[in-house]
Amino acid sequence: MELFFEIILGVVSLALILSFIRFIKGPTASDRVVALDTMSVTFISVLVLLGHMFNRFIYIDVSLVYAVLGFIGVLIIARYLEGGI
Amino acid sequence: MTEELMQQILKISFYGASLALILIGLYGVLTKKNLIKILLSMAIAESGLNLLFVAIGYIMNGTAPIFSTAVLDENNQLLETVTMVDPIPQALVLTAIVIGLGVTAVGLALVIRLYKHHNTINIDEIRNLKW
Amino acid sequence: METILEILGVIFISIGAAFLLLGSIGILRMPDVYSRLQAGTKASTLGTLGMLLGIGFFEPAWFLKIFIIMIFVILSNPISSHSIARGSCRSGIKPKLKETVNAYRDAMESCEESIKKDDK
Amino acid sequence: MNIFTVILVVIGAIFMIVAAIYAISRKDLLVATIATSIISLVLSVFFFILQAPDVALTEATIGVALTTIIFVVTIRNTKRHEEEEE
Repeated sequence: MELFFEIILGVVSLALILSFIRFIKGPTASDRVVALDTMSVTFISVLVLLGHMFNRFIYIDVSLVYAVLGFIGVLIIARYLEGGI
Repeated sequence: MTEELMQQILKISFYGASLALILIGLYGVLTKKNLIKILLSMAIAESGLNLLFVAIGYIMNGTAPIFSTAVLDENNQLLETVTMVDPIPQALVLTAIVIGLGVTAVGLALVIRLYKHHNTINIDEIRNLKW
Repeated sequence: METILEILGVIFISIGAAFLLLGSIGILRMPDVYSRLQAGTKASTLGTLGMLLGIGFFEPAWFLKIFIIMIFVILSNPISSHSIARGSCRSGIKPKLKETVNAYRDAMESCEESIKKDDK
Repeated sequence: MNIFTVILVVIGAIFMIVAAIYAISRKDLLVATIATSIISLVLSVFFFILQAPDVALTEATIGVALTTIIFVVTIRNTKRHEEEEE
């Protein structure tokens, strides 16, 4: 069962690499914001997975804070692109 | 791959990343002309410094401090000891992150005032001390 | 009972990881911003939900907190995707493929017409 | 510590260095702000792996949300693009 979680961590790391390549390549700023959003959603599942592998209940608070606050940065950049704030 | 090799790779990654961040931030502070870029480089260098402090206090296969519970048998004898990482760098870094946010916020407020007065944020063109 | 929960957890975690990987492949391969947004936010939302549900099956004591995280992901991810799409539409990025319907522009035009009528 | 955690750490270190170089070298300040946000994102996971969840919590709140907000507000009030140097 340990091996299963390690392989899942490898697959998720591959997903992170692909999103980061889009962040480097992306022609406009919107593409980069989309890549940032995908990476921050992927990191939520990485944090919960690592919390299960370290076997500590208190560690998933970090991922809770990510889920609550992580999208505010994306939201504010999108409002800037729109011309608002 | 053995345990020792993995530990070596981990140490090289943490220390290498933190040193690279500090050096890149220092380069940006020294060579860039734009004030916002200078503050951004300061934020990057500060992130590297925080990572260096926490990585120094890390002990291999330790667990987080304060939360740990001791493992006792029925006669209240200690069965096994729990390795903890060093809590002092974590407390220092916790303060340093918040202070860093304050420094960045005050610097950016000054940048906005400078822009409204001089109509530029290039440090070569802002020469006089008069506001 | 435990084996059933573990099998369910393995199935859900595998689905979640597969959707995360497919979403990232889509974000790399799609031609323009709007289709990248489809791949990047919808697939990764489903992937994260599946993964969280699988971990919740593995550790039943954590299920309440994981459920709260799932609710926040469901609430916050479509908001950010909608606002990115609106921002890139208003900053003047055209879709690469030929567009057949643009409901946002039609709504804006009808809104402006109604404002003009009110002014008259 | 297992092999895939080591791979995640190595990938994260490469992400941080590349994003830092990218943030320094771009002329568009909004892109530089997004790159700084990615640096804090990876840094938070590093603090998590280094067994410091409280520091990771603070870094997630401050680095991802607040720093981005104050930089974007400043860019909004000044100029978005850095001038070319003669």
